[in-house]
Order: sequence, then C-alpha cells, then structure tokens
Amino acid sequence: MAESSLKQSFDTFRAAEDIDASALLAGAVGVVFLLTALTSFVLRLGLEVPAIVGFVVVLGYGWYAHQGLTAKAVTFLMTVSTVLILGMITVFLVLESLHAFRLMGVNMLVGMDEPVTVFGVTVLPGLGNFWQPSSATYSLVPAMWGTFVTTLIATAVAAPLGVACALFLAEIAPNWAREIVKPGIEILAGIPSIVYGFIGFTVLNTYVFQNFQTPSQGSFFLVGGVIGVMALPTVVSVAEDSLDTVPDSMKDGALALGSTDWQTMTSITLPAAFSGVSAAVLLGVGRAIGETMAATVILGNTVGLPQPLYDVFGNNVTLTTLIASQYGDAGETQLSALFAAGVVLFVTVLFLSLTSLRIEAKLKQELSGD
Amino acid sequence: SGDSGAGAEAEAGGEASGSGGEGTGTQGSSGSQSDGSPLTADGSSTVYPITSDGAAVWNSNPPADDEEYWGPGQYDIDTSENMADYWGGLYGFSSSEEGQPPFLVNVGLSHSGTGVEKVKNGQVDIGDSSAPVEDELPDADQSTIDKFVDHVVGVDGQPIVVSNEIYEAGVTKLTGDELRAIYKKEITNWSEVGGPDREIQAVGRAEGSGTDTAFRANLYGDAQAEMSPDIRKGQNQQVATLVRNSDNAIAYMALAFVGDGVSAISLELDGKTYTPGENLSDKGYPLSRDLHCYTYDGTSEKESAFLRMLISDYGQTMFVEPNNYFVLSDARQEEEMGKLAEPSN
Amino acid sequence: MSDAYDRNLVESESSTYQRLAASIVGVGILAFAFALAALFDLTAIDATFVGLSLSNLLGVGTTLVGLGVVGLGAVSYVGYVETTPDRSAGLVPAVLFGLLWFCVAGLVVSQTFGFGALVWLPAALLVGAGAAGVAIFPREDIGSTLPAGAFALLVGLVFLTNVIGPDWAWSPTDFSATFTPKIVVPFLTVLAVLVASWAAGKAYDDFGARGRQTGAYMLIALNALGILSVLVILVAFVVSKGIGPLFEGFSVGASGIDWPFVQNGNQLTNDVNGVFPAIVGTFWLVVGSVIMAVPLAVGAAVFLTEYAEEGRFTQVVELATNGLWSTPSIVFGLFGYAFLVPRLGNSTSLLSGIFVLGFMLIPLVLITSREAINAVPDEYRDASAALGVSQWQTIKSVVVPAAMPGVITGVILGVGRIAGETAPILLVMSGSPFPSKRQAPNVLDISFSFTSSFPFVDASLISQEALLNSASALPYQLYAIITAGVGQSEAFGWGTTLVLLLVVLSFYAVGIASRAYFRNKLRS
Amino acid sequence: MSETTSKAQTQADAQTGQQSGGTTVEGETQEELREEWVQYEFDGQPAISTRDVNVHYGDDHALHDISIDIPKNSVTALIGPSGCGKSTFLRCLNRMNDRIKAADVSGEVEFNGKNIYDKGTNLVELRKRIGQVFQSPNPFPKSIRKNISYGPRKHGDIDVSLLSRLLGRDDSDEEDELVERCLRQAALWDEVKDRLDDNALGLSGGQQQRLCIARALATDPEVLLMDEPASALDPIATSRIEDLISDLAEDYTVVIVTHSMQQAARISDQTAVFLTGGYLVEYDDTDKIFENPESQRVEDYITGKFG
Amino acid sequence: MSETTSKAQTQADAQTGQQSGGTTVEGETQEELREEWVQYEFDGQPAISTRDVNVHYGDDHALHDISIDIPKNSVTALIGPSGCGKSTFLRCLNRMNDRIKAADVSGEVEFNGKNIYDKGTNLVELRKRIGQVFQSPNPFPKSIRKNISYGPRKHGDIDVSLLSRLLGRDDSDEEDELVERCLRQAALWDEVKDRLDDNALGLSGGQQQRLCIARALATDPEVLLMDEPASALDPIATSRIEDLISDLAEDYTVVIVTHSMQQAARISDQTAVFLTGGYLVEYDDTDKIFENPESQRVEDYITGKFG
Ligand SMILES: Nc1ncnc2c1ncn2[C@@H]1O[C@H](COP(=O)(O)OP(=O)(O)OP(=O)(O)O)[C@@H](O)[C@H]1O
Ligand SMILES: Nc1ncnc2c1ncn2[C@@H]1O[C@H](COP(=O)(O)OP(=O)(O)OP(=O)(O)O)[C@@H](O)[C@H]1O
Ligand SMILES: [Mg+2]
Ligand SMILES: [Mg+2]
Ligand SMILES: O=P([O-])([O-])[O-]
Repeated sequence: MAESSLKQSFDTFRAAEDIDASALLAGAVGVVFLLTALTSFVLRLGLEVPAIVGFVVVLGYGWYAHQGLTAKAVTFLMTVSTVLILGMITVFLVLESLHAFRLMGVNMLVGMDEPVTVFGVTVLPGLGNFWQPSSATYSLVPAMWGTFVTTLIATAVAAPLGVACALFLAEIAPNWAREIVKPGIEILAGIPSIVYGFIGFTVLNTYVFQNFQTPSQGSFFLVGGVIGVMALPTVVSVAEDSLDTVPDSMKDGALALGSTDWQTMTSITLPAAFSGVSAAVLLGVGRAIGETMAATVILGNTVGLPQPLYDVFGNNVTLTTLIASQYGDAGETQLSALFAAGVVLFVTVLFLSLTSLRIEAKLKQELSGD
Repeated sequence: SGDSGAGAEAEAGGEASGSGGEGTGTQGSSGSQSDGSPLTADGSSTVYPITSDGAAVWNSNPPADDEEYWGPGQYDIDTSENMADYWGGLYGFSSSEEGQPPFLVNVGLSHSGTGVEKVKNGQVDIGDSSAPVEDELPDADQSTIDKFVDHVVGVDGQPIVVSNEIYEAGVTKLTGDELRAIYKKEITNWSEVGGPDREIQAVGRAEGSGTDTAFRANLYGDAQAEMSPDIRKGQNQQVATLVRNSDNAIAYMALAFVGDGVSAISLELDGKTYTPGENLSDKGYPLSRDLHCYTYDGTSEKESAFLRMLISDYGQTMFVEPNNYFVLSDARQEEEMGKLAEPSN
Repeated sequence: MSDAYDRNLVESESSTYQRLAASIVGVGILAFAFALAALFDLTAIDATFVGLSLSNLLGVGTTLVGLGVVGLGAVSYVGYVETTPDRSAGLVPAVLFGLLWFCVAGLVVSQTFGFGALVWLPAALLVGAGAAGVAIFPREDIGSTLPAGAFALLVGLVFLTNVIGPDWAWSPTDFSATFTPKIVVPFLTVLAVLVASWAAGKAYDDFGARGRQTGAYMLIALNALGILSVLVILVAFVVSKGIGPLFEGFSVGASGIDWPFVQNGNQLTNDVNGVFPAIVGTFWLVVGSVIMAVPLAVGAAVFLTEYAEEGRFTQVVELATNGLWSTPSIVFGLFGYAFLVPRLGNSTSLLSGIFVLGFMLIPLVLITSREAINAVPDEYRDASAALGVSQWQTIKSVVVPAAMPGVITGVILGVGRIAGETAPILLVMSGSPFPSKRQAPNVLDISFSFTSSFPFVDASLISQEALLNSASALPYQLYAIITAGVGQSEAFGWGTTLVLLLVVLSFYAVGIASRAYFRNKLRS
Repeated sequence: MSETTSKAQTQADAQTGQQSGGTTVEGETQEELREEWVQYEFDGQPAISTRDVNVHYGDDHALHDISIDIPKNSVTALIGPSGCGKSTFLRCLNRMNDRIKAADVSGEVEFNGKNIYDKGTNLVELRKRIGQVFQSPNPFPKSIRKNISYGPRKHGDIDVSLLSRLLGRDDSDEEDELVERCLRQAALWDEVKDRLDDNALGLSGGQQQRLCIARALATDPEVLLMDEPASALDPIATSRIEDLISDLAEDYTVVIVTHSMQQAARISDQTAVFLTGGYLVEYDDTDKIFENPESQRVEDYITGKFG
Repeated sequence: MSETTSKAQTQADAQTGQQSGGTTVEGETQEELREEWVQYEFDGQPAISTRDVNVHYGDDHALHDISIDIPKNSVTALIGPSGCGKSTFLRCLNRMNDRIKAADVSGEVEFNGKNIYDKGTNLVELRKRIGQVFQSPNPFPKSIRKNISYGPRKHGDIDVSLLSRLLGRDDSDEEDELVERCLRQAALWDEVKDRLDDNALGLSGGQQQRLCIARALATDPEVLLMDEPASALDPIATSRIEDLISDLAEDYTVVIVTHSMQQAARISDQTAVFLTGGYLVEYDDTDKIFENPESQRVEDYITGKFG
C-alpha cells in the first residue's frame, strides 16, 4: 500500500513539473546518496558522513539550478522521512519482540501463573510464574491487567469531568470565565509527568497510605487518579473542538424553537458532536495508557495480579512501568519481552488514535450533511 | 557529522579490545591520553555512593592544600598536585587547563544488573555491581564472564531495616527463618513476629539489582530463589524513602542508606545474633557482600587511575568509610591493586 | 390574555422560595468547604467547633440541607408556590438515584448488619427500585427532591449520631484498604451536598426545563472550577515548596546576580547545590530537537498542503503522523535505547536524546503547521499565481510567512511538551544523576585553524564530545532525586520541580499568548 | 439595555447618523427621514411594536432608531441593500441577538403589550411564541419526525420519552397528528410521508427549508420571523415557499427579510425599506412602496439605480 | 486538455445543453443562440480570441462552446445571472482554472496568436501578461511597497534583496519609481504616499482593491481580468474603481465581470451576456445590448424580469 501510494505520488509529482535530464540525474544521485546514508546508519556501516556530504552537494546544485523543483523534492523527502521514522519504530519494535513471542508463543499475552480452569477445562495455561527472567518465563498478563485497571480508573475520572468541562467551555461559560479556564486547561496539559510523579511519590503516596491504610505504598487507585488528571486536558480540548464544530445555525435553530440552552446542549449539540466527544475520550484513554513516569515512580512494580483482581488498591505493574523499571538490566530475552510490552502498548494506542481519527472524520461528514 | 566520530570510536574500541592483556598502554574502551572523553560508570545504587563521591571530588579536583577532601601527607602520599592530577598523573594523564581534572568521571545510577549489562555492551567503562557478575548474569556463558575484571572497592554488611513505628513497637530482631517467611508471604502480619497488629509491607529491590540478588543468594542460598515482596523499588534511596514514609515496612538494603526513620534491626542466624553497628562486618554475617567495580576486557589506564584512587587508603577513608561501608583489609587492598594497570610514572 | 399566560413571558421578582433554595445551597457550600478542609489536612475530622466535633458539624449541615431540599419539594408539591415541574423527574435521575440508594442499602445491610448476599442483594435492589420509583412516578418536584434530600438527611443523621464518627473505620474484605473517617466523612458530605444542591438548584428555577438547566449548570460550573483549582493548587504547592530552595543564597551584588541554585552544579565544595547542568542539558536538548524536527516537520507540512494530492500517500502520511503523535514516550525511549544508542557512540548521549525528542516533536509541529498553512487563505496563492509567480516562490514568500505565527505557536507548545519528557531521556541520555558544573554539556565549540593535511582546515562549530556523551536535563534531574537523592534534601527536589515547571509552563504561556495575539490580529 | 434611550443619546445618534450616513443620506436629516414612515397607519392590532431600537456591534452602529408597528396576521417584508441591518433587526424581535456577544440592543420591543427587553423576560417562552426560520435551512441531524416534534417535546407538550413509553403513557399519537398537520401546512407532507423516520439531512435544500418552517409551526407561534428563507433555493422551491408564506399569513404574523424586491412585491402586505448604515427609510403598504414611494432614494433603490 | 473538441462531443454537449437548459432556453436552440452574437464585428485587433471553449466541473458542464473575440484597449463586460459561468470563463483566459482540480477546459484561447492551452505554455509568463484582479481585495500581508513590487521582484526585474543591497547594486530607485507609477495609475498614490511601508491590510476595502489593481499593473500586463472588483465596496469606492477602469482602457485590454448591469452600462465598450447553464447568449456593443438587444431573453434579463 505504501509502495503504490508512493509511486502514485511520485507520478503526480513528475507530471506536474517539466523535469529535464540534468534535474533527473541530480535527483537520482541525491536519492542514492540519501539511501546510502540511511542504510549505513541502520546497518552501522560507517558511511553516513560521506553520503550526507554528497547529498548536500547535490542539494546545493539542485538549489542553484532548479530551485522550485528541488524545494518540492526536498519537502517530499521530508514527508517521506516522517513516514520512515514511524515505519522504522514499528519495524524495529516488532523485530525486537519476535524473539520473546517465539519463545513464549501466545502465552506472552495470556499466560497465567496458575492455570485457570472453568469446570475442569483449562482455559488459560499456567506458567508457574508470570515473569521470571532466570527461567525465561514472561507473560504480559499482569502488566496488561494493570494498564487496564489504571486506564479504567483514569477514564472514569477524565471522561465525565473532561466532557463536562468541554461543555462548560464551548457552550456555557461567559467570556471572562472561558478566558480564565481555557488557558488554565492548556497549561494543565503542560505539567510534566515527572512533576506529578514527584508529588505522587513524596506527598500523595503517603497521603493515600495513611488515610486508606493500604498495606503498601502506591496503588492502582492512586495511579489511575493521577493519570486521569493528566489525561483530562486532552479530553477537554479535543471534546471542546468537536463541540465547536457543531454549526451555530443548528443551535440557533433549537433556541429559536424555545428550548433552553441545556436542552439544546443535551439534545442537539452533544448528540451531533457525539462521535467527536467519544474521539476525545479515546485520545484521553490513549494518553492515560501511555503515561509512564508518574506511574513508575508511584507503583510498586511487582509483576503479579492483585488479589482479588478488582482490588484497586493493588500495587502491581503496568505495561509502561514494566518497561521503565526493567529495561536497564534486561538481557537479550528479557529486553525482547519488554519490546513485546512496547508492541502491545504501541498497537493499542495506535488503534485508539486511528479510531478516534475515523470517528472525527465521520463527525465532519455527518455535520456537512452527506 | 557526529556519526563518523562515533563509528570511528567504536571501531577503535573494538580493535583495542582485541589486544586485551593487562596494563599495556592504551587498551580498553578509553581512548588516547589526550582525548578528553570522560570516564563513565553506571550501575549499582549500593556502590554509587562510593564511586559518585569519588567522582565528585575527582571532578572538582581540589588542590593540595585542601584539607577537607584531598590533603596529601596523610596517606603516604606526598605531592603538591591537585587530587585528580595526582592520580591521573600516575598514568600520564594531565589536564589541559589549570584546575580541571585530566578527564571527567561520570557516574550514573541504576542498579547492578544495568551496570554489568552496560559495561559488557561497551556503553560504560566501569560497571558498578553489588553482587557478583555470575549471579547477575546467570545466562551468560563462561567466556563472557571471564572477560569481566572484578575490582572490589568496599564491603557492605547488608542490614535489614524496618519502619520506625515497628522498631519502636519492639520488633528489633528477627530470625533468619522469620525473614525468609516474610519474603515468601508466609508471615504477613507484624503480630506474628511480636509486633503490632499491622500488615507487613515487605519491600524489595528491583530484580536484577545487586542488593536483591545478593539478598536472595545469601538468605535463600540461590540467587534466583523465588520471593514475593509487596513492592519493588529501583534504587536503594527509593527503598529508604518508602520505609521512612511507611509505618509497617521491612526492607533489605545497603548500609549507606540507613538513617533517620529507617531503623536497622538485628538478625539471628544459626544461633548467632548480628547487630547493626556492632558486628555486621563479621566474616560470618551471611548478608555481607563485596562491592564491585567491573571493567570489561581488561582494565585501561584511565579506569585504573580512578579505581586506584578508590582502592587506596585515601579512597577507602574518604569514600568508603563515611558511607558506612566496611573498608578493604590490607590484604585485599593489595590484591585489588594488583589487578590494575601499572602506573606509568 | 390570561394572567398565567403573561407570567410565563415575564418572570416575577426573586421570591422567598428562591431565597430559600439559595440559602440551602449556601449551607451546602459551607459544609462542602469544611469537608475539603478536612480532606486537605487543614483541619482534623475530630477538631471541635462551637462544641461539636467536625463530623457532627458536617452532620448538622447535611441534615439541614437534606431537610431543606425535602421541604422545597413538598412546598412545591402542595402548590404553596407556583412552579412548573414536569410530570416526572426522568429516567436518568431515576437510574442514578436508584444506583445511589442501591449502594447505600447494600452497604448498610451487608457491612453494618453483616448479612450475606442472600439478604443484602434483595434488600438493596428493593431500596434502589424504591428510590427510582420515587423519581419516576410522582411529579418532578417530589421526584427529584425526595431521594436527594433523604440521602443528605441520612448522611447527616449518621454523622450526628456518631454511627460514622471520628473513631469509625471500615476494612472491606476484598480491598486491601481501610476507609478512615478522614476520607469517608468528607467524601459522603461532598456527595450529599452535591446531590442535594442539584435538587435545590432545580427548585430555584421552579423545576421544569429551566430548573433542570440551573441544576446542571451548577454542577458543570463547579466541575470547571474544580479542574482549575487542581492547576492552581498544584502550582501553588510547588511554588511554596520550591521557592525557598530556589532562592537559597540568592544575592544581587556589584558583580552581578549570584544565584547558586541556577548557576551551580553539584559539588562537594558548594554551599548550595544547583541544577545548572540540567538547565544546560535541557537547553541543548530543546535547541537540538528543534533544529532537527522543525525543518523536517514544516517541510513535510508544506509538501502535504501545497504539493500533494489527496490520496493514498497523504493517508499514509496522516497515519504516520498520528501514529507518532500517539506513541507513548516510553516506546520512543525503548526504540532509542535499543536502536539509536548503539548507533550513536554506543552510550547514552545528548545526541540520542535530541533524536528521540526530535522524533516526538515532529508530529506535534507537523500537525499544527499543516493547520496553519491550510489556514492561509487561498486568495494569497491565487493573487500570487495571477501575478505570474511560480509555486515555490509563492510558497516561500507568501504562504510560509503568512503561516509563520501558527507554526511558531505550534513549535513553542510542542517544545513545552517535550521539554518535560522524562521517560525517553531516562533511557537514552541520562548519565550522572547529580552532575557537577563541569559536566554540563559544552556543545558550542567554535574553532578554526588551518592544517597541513586534507581538507586543510580544521573548523569546528559543535563539540562532538558533548553531543556523544551523556547529559542531564531538568526532568531527569527530578527523577534522579526520587531515585537517588543520596544526601540531597527533598528541598532540592522541590527547587528542581519549580525550575522545571517554570521552564515548561513559560513555553506554554508564551505559546498560548502568542496564539491569542495572532488570532486577535488576524481578526481585526 | 432595557432603558429607553435618553434624549441626549438620541441626539448623539442622530448626529452620528448624519456624519456616517453622509454619503447615503443626501439632503435629508434623520428626523425628516423618520417622518416619512411613522405615519403608516393600519387597521387592526399590532403584533409587535418597536420603539427607538438601536443596535451596536462594538463601535459599529448597525441600526438607528427603528420604530415600527407590525400588524397582526399579515406579511411584513424587510428589504434593503446588503448589510443595511435587516437581519439584525429581525433578530431583535425574538432576542436572538442575545446570542451574538458583540451585539448591544437598546430601545423597546413590545410584544403583547410587554417590552421583551425588560428584565426577567422568559426567553424560552418568548422564542416559543415568536418562531424563526433561518436563511439557510438548518434541520437537526435527527429524523424528520423528531425534527418536527422537537419543540413540543422540549416544552413538555408531547412526551414520547423512553420512560413514558415504558409506562405506556406516551403521546405518540399526538405526535403523529402534530407531525402530519405541520408537514401539511408546510406543503411537505406528500413528499416525506413515507420516510418520516429518515434523517432530515437527507432532504433536498428546498425540502429542508420547508421542514424548518414546519418545525417552527409545530410550537404554535404567534409570529414567524423569516430571514431570506428562499435565498438558498431554486425557483421551484422558492415559489412553493412563497405560496406557503401567503397561506400562513391567515393564522400567523409573518415578518420576512428578502433580498429580492420581486419577492417582497409578490408576497408581502407591507414593506419596510432599510438603507445602508442601518436606517429605516420608508415603511408602508407594499403597493405604495413599489408604485409610489415617498422618498427619492427608495425609488432609486427599487428601480435598481443603486445597490 | 489542448485538443479541440471533436464533433461528436460538440453534439453531445449541445444535447445536454438543451436538456439542462430546458427551463431557461425556451424555443431557441443552441445553434440559433450562437448565431446572434458571432456576428459581432469591431475595428482593430482582438487581444484574445476564444474558440469553442467548454468547461466541465466533473459532470457539470459549466460553459458551452464560448467563442468570442475581445478587442484590444477596450473594456469588455461579462454579465449574467449568478452561476452562469462568468467567473469560470474569465479564469479560462489566464488558465487560472488550472488551479481548480475539478475543472476541465477544452477549446482554444488565442492570445497574441498562440493558443494558451497548447502544451509547453509557460504559465508564469502567461499570467504575467494577463493580470487578474479578484472579487474581494486580497493584498498580501506585507507593506504597501512590497505588495506592488512583489511581481517584478519575483520575476527578477527588480532586485532589492539583502545581498544586492550589501553589494550596493540594488534597484531601490527603480522600485520607488515603479511603486509611485503604479499607485498613481490606480489613483491611490495621494492617499498612501506617506505610508508606503505600512501593512497593506490596514487600508480600507476600496483602497485595498485599488492596491490590488496597482499590484497587477506593476507586472506590466497587456490584459487585465477583473472579477466583480467592486462587489465588496461601498458606492464611493465603487465609483473610483469605475473611473480607474475607464482610464486603464487607454493602455490595457480590460475584461470585467460584474453583477451590476448599471456598472456594465457605465464603463464597458462591449458586453457579453451569459445565461444560466453556461451559454453565451449575446455579445455586442454595450449600447446595443442595453438599448436594443437581439434576444428576448437578454431583454428580459436586463429589464429585471428574472434573475
Ligand atoms: N455578528 C456581527 N458582529 C459584528 N457586526 C455585525 C454582525 N452581524 C452583522 N454585523 C454588521 O451589522 C450590519 C448589518 O448586518 P446585517 O447582517 O443585519 O445586514 P443585512 O441587511 O441582513 O445584510 P444581508 O442582506 O447581507 O444579509 C453590517 O454592517 C454587518 O457588518
Ligand atoms: N470550483 C468549482 N467546482 C465545481 N463547480 C464549480 C466551481 N466553480 C464554479 N462551479 C460551478 O460552475 C458554474 C458557474 O460558476 P461561476 O462561478 O463561473 O458562475 P458566475 O457566473 O461567476 O456566478 P456568480 O455571479 O455567482 O459569481 C456554477 O454552476 C458553479 O456551481
Ligand atoms: Mg442578512
Ligand atoms: Mg463569479
Ligand atoms: O546495588 P544495587 O543497586 O544493584 O542493589
């Protein structure tokens, strides 16, 4: 797909400008140089510098002789490199994780410590242990469960409060209030996760420990709450944007029929923007899933499942904290298992993001009235 | 344009490592004497206080008349040079600028597993570890293990600590069996060991940390023994903070981190009681362990210069003792010195 | 024209009924404030005021609120005041009330009286259904006040009778937590007050459509206020903790400003240790990733908006952009750790950090730049084309300059975000947790000399050394304090937090302000 | 807002009017201009009377001292060149201007003997009784049926909520009746009767506009404001809407803004001519305006000499 | 694109034309319609001649077989109801339609004896010589001076770059001269001569539009295309622009689209009347068109019977 689209874009590219032989030659040479540099970097051949110098020389010639064309080619290359970066990350993640997946098979994703049986039938295999590098046993189940629980709590915080705040900003707030709250929300988005982590580690952890008398410091409950607050601004701003896309004429129509503002919001604006608002929540969930530092610092990071499963005061591990707490001393296999965690994270978040993108596109289409 | 340099450097390193050997000119991962690249170390949070304090003084390179941190004349050292200039000078390193050390020392912090991984991968010059490399890298084959050069810079008598509340409630001593049971989740309430009716928060260090490895090896007799603490923290300092902020915690850690609100308790093993501050340095204390600075593929002059400083009487007095660790005996000191490259001047 | 007909069109002055509703909300707010104070340790739950313990006092408050709300409903129901209630409170309140009362009954029967599921489940279902029924069948004025008021009343009485008092505690078997009065009393108070105030808000505007609006607005405005106060409290807390360490030893003398926390590194000889190397590290990190990412992202944005046809290719790019945007930072870190670090000198390095943060910056800048370039009116392009100017010239001299404000804003906001990133730095860049001033990366290394060998000049602008060695950065410095604060006081951490916040938030403030400025300029 | 413009301000306005209107108001002063149309007398009751309505958008004085009486059960057309304030004036009549932050309205608008700008006016009630149809059709993204019954449902006149359906006391029959009646009135019934539950956005522009009219009728308003309701439509759809408006005038008071003089001439009973700057220049029977206007400028405008 | 429409297609077009134009083209066939204006003869040379120009927007056939000769140094007006294709036709003359993805042009447009739709046409050069002024003023967000000199600078005729200034060989004097000349021609010089370095966005709408005209003049075009250049302006600004256009006709060939018949009558020498569906119905001397049009439909249109 990428290839054919590349070709397509190259064709349109060629059709649009008259390319003479010298330009074509220079372009080809430039591309060769660039590919050499890239290959050399990936394979560690040590040819990057001459290749890059060569490319810059060709670029200089191109700029001098065919500025417009060169500019177009360069911006095209820049676009391609964006795609390449994501491609590189994806391919590399998957490649690195293959070893662990090969080793553990599907157990990587479903393996339990004790086998789970339903009416005597084993539905989930038991590995004896979730995560034991010394015996090369790896299962992401505890980390995925931890991510699930914290994300659920975070969503329970961020979704209703975020959407309500978006409604406030988009529909209810008088000007002066909006001008205070809106930048406030944006600034809230800017607070680095490690700051939450520091406060979480020094203040909140102790607070929860003392007042909930949990057996150990750090809990999914606290992490979920903190990353919920961290995901809030994302939900608010995306949801507000989508509420804003509901045309005023639609709202005017409702008001002119004598419905109250609140009725207009609940029966016209929110339903019309529903897909956008859900996209906002999805993006917020994505943020929450990917949150690392605060969780790492607060959580206990023991690889296991809380007992019982829904004990939100459990103190185990999430996908992100698993990586952050173990990457350093991981041997080859363990690192590969961590990459598997990265793949699960990456795929989940990418899926959420793409879904929300589609939903938003759908919203636009709906509102434009097909 | 930085890439080529990187490649070149890596290559040079690779080449040099081929020649291997001990104390022969410029080998190991450090470059030539004129190259100002820093000496890097990473790993154990237990060893960190020693190497980091050493590096701190090294990097600030105090002059000979500095009584507090340098002060030649005290340890059979007679020089008018600055601290780092003196130790570096032994191997022909000299600083390009007055007051600057001949090279900087960067000491990172994680835990032992990271340290040995990084030194093995050539990412740092020195890998700090508070457990032997064999225990840290159980999967590694012997030829890899053999390439590690072990430099012991101090000894830790790993203490068992509890939160103040627990200590004050009378839990000042545990037996080995009790301790083992606690970390196996067989004892979960302090009342079972004579304390208040409060759940035990069993704090552990991250798997792969030397403290954890050594603890398991020494207490259960197997570095991979199964153990299920309630919470694992990456570094000693986090453990200390956690224990201080809790009222029900127990933890094993490095001596350097015992302090306010983190009370060390006595441990009774095989009928003998080991009490912190009294006899943890005893040979028989099973939790005591060596603190290692590993180099890989021989020890370069650069590495030797810094390690020699740590192992010397000066280093032991300045950086090991103040951190509550036990200094090397004269014999061991001698032995460790022998593993370093010969000073060229 | 009947009287009622006219009264609909024009409201009467505020009535006693409204004043009553308002004062109920007022009492609620008071209880709310005390509950928060207890929650935030500003006062203890067993502190006594006017001879009452705080939990009793909160009991009095919630009881009053509960009684008042029930009263409001009753007064309206018997027709003592004229209101405009609907036939029923509606399905949503009914479900919520049902759930609330289900929980209340379930907890009381199972936890207080200790019955098993066989007893508590039916009991809870019964009570929940009853509450839902009260919301559904009677008129709205009863339906929305009675379940709410009764809940507040129950909470109040429980506090007043010390059933839940300062010495109460509850350890549910399935959760490894114990709920203490310090948490439970304020929580119940807040819940009761919110529910009751919502009902009182409805009553204030005579129920019906307008009453519902008032009730809902109250909660929503409170929510916005709450979110805002999270920010304010957070920043104020950090400032109050960090301002001291930040300015320790600060002096302005003849020789200029002496600001140890900002100008020093960590050194044994320092009186006051500081975060200079981390500041420098963050600076170069930001500069480096901007140099790397911004041209790339803006170039790509130009290509996508000006040259590319909508199609497969743009879709792939869009996917990539969104993929990069949403990729968790730890995944970037992992990638950098295993892919970049071995290729860039095989040690954690500033350069790896620059690359990884650059990768993270690309989508942030690309998306905003694309929007900014798209927002440049087509008229400019048409005008330029009609003057016989080529496309590239048009882009260069009209489109990009016009999009510049948007691009710059995007860059600033993006930089604000990456400047606070920790996870990737931790993996690919960090070295000494507490570097000395000398360990601050010295990236600029301008020298020029002639040599005898090819290429006959030895020029350097940047120090390869500094790029290829580990460096600190503010977020990592903070992380280091958490993990390795050996001999460091917590105060050092708060000082670092404050500096980090100041740096990041000023990027955001400047970004937001410049966007507002350019928007206003565009509008006028 | 609710205060009557003080005398000082009126004078100030008049002055500004003279200054800024200098290019268009030639020779005549505001005072004179007003004399021309204040005279308009009609039989029967006014549905709405405005007194000295002024609107500012920030510093921009968009309407100057508009005072007219709009007769009941008739069609009143507002015409004038683009930007002269027709829409602004229309929006004053049901306070939809409140939704525009920059708009500042002063003066009085009397509806049923009450000034709607008085404090405490119930906007919801007001807009229920003065309906509005917008320039471009704006159906809700819901079914046709729900579009029609939206108003009555929100006002609690019809209850077809899930709850009432569960309890078996829903007003579905009333709803069906209402939907049919309104769609018939808006001459849309035959076209959509088989697809009442389809999304209204699937209708053509002309159908959508008639749906919006039907939707406005469903709340049973007394006055119907229409802002260029046919401007987005083709000629056939336009003529249907024009027929519809003429029919509606039997039961409703209709005020319509149009940019087409022909349209005004065809369907309205009286016409108000606004000119650039926000001045009402002439207000009279439509026939009079088109055949024999008092003011030279109105004549110029109508014969297409400018605009 | 450059191929002449084949005969088969022409017939097909004619058919579609009849069908879709059914509501407007009454009784007359396309063939007959074309007869009416092909006759138009004038003294002097044509600046631009079009032959059978057809434009499709996707499936929408927006222009049908337009063939006219536009005389040099005169003002040609294009009038017709909204959507009849005036703007589309204008954009054919300098290939600005190339910028609209959906637009597909066939037929020939001869300029200086060359078909501009031939392959290899240098669009940059073409547009330099056939300038265009748009409906709403669109100055660049730069200083007035830079707006004027934008074209010449990009073409390399004037070099005031930093480099050339450093080398002391910049054309600042030439630039000043050019700016003054063009602004004078556009009758804007006196109003802006003291603030040439102010941002052009600070000018009023009318001034901006004259600036755009001046900007177009700066590249020294032979033909000037104007698409409703006064539609966004007030009457005073409009009359200034009209005066300007009349003046320009001495040196330039001006083609202007206008929605105001009065304007066409005032300023143009010849007028082409388009009617709905994209048909050119009549093209003749302006006086002839307005006083004695051949076609009944043109007469209807001009007297305001429809549109
Ligand atoms: N929301 C607004 N903010 C600021 N000024 C406005 C606003 N709406 C209208 N105006 C200004 O008020 C004046 C009158 O506008 P209005 O829309 O009422 O004119 P109109 O007669 O309806 O014109 P048209 O026939 O073009 O619809 C205009 O000058 C316009 O620019
Ligand atoms: N970019 C476009 N894409 C598709 N169709 C278009 C486009 N531009 C114009 N059309 C269609 O082509 C026809 C002629 O449009 P054009 O803009 O040329 O009319 P016009 O005579 O200039 O009208 P007006 O007086 O409203 O400007 C119309 O039916 C219009 O819908
Ligand atoms: Mg209008
Ligand atoms: Mg047009
Ligand atoms: O010494 P450690 O930090 O690895 O326990």
